[in-house]
Amino acid sequence: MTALDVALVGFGLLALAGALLAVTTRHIVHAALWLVVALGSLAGVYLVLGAEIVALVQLLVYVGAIVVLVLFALMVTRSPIGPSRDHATSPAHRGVAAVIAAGLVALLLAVLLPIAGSGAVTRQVTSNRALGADLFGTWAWPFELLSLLLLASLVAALAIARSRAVTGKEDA
Amino acid sequence: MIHAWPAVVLATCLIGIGAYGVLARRNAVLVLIGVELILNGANVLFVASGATVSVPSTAGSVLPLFIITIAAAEVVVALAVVLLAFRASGIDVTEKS
Amino acid sequence: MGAAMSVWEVVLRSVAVLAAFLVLPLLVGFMEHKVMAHMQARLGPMYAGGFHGWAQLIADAAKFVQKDDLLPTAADKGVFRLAPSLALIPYLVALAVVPLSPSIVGADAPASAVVVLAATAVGVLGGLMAGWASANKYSLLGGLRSAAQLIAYELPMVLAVASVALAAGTLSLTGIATEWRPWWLLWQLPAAFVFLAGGCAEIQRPPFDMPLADSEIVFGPYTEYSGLRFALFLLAEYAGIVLMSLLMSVMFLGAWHGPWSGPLGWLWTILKAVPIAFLFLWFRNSWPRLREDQLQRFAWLVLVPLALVQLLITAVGVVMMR
Amino acid sequence: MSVDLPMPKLGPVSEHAPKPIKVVLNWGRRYSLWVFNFGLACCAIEFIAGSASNHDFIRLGVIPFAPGPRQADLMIVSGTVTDKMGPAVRRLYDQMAEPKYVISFGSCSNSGGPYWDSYSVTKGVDQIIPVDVYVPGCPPRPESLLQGIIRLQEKIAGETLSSAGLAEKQRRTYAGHRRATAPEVTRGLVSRP
Repeated sequence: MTALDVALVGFGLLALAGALLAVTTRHIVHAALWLVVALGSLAGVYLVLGAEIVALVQLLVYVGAIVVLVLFALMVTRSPIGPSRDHATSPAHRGVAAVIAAGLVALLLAVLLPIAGSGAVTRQVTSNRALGADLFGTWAWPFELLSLLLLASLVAALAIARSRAVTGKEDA
Repeated sequence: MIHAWPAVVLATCLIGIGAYGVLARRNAVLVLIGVELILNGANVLFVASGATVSVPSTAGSVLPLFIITIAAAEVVVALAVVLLAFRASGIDVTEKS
Repeated sequence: MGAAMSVWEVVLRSVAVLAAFLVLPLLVGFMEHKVMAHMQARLGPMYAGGFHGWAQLIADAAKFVQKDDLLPTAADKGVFRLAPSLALIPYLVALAVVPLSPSIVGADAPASAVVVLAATAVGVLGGLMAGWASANKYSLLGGLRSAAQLIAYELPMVLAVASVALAAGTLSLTGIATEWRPWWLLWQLPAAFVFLAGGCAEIQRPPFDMPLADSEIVFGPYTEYSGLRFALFLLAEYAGIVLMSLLMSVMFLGAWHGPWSGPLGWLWTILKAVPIAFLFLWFRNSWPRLREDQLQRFAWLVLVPLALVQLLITAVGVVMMR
Repeated sequence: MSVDLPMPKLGPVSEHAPKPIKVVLNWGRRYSLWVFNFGLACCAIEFIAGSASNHDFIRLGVIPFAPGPRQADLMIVSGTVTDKMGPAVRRLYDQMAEPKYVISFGSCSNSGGPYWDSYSVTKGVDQIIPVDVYVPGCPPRPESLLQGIIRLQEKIAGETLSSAGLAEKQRRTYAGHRRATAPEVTRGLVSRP
């Protein structure tokens, strides 16, 4: 174990704990707040792995915008303080879900672990300059497509939120 | 120096937890949280492979940036749908109304 | 930086940043008292501490620590307790990477402009958590308003910062300030305007104080807070003014560029930040609050297009000069 | 609906502070009185005059920025308290965090004033909440308010605070010698004459 490994495992355990609580807690808003813990620790993981820009964008876009949107949606819809059993699934349902998830983890581990290898390797730090050059050089077309996607989703969100037809008689 | 396997285990577990969240939740927004965790698992895998390959490459950082952008677009549309659905009936994805 | 720093240097830097973080907001708060008073033909605090009431905010602090720390029965206790620190700490992190001169900086991160944006984006969560956890409908309304406002104003802010970063060819605040030339004042003027407006909305100062709106929804997310936790929110607000003024100074006003910038660079940075802080206080005293629809309209129809046009102008300028 | 209110207590610092620190704490309370104006009638106008340019009680550290009772230290009841308003006064007083002070501003809130024999007016706000300083006048001039504030500040400077003392103060100074909640001071309908 190297110092980087220790940092990685520390942030990783924190992220896993946050993620686990995010999918199991009965407090609806707490789920989103645990997601913040998970995403924040993942930013730490990225930092340890030498991807500084990814870590910062994770904080800026994921925690600053996506989670805020999720929290906004939770607050606008019904989300009481305290545990809520309205939307709870049955234990059998959860058991099946856990089995499927565990199977998925086992499958992925079986495939990925041999590829990862067990030896220590030199960490490649991505420099911001190289990243910028590649992003607007090699990846320019996907980048442009992505901006098109963002525009489309913006328009789509507006169109969906504006439409009153689905709500029927009641005017919201 | 760094080992690759802890990051791979982390990514796999994140994907597993996210899958559990998608399957076991009924509140639409909570399902979305599971999806976010799966996407993050993929991101960790990308960044980890970018950091541990022998040939320097920026793809390990570029692709996560793309995924984060796609996640933002996805969340915007999904939440618009959720709010509309909430206005119409309720927030339960399994509810028939 | 990094490995070259000794433990003592790290401790010293942290203490210096913490001291600045605790002192500068108090100075801005006191400035607000006096500026507001003189704009309204009053005197403002005069007795606390003797000379012109200089110790007014220290007296406030001494009072806040002894107030009863009320916890609403229906509140989500853990989240309610945690929210003030979550609102405050990101500003501390952001202040640590703002340079006062090429050598005076708490921690010189290579992408410090993004660090600052990310930190302020995380700080939003404090207000949201406070609004939801208070179990008070006014708090919840305030939390919703702040979420809507901050998402809307985040985008133009990022674009404005992208513009100067593009002009300087670096994401580091130190690098941006080093590359700065006086004619940027004109070249980057729209970005400076967008950043000023966006920053004002980010820290929820009037005229963008819809989330607090003390004449409509009591005090938004902070309605239920008393004592020390309320004081932490207040400190976060004034730390926000300090941070935004310093950022304006570093990114748009050329920070330490000026006569004798070698030894006195840090003084120039601060001197350029003071008028900006004054501007924030002036806004509060002279403008009414924007309504929610005006607020969104201003962000999406004025600031975002303006920031995009500025980005275009910057790109053309950079390409032509290369 | 009756609410069981907990006994008042102080913040963590002032409870266990040694004596020299307490002097500083008293000084802080003295000059940081965030005020909450319970304006009920014409006296409120004089209160506002007291905050404006000529008199400016902010000089004394009485800061009218408190948006609600939660953040306030000083409640100034200015105007006629009616029996119908009484529960609201009491409730807002209960919402304030300890240590808190009350100035009764004007004859009406001191004793009912010119409405001393009215069927609907509370004969003094001290029947509902403990009052620290009474300012006489109908209405008092803003200068009287400044004098009242200075008196209160002198009182605060000489105070020794403790949670037990606060509870004692509640018991002693409050008319009826007990703590009442808002519903308890609500009076039923007055029968038709």
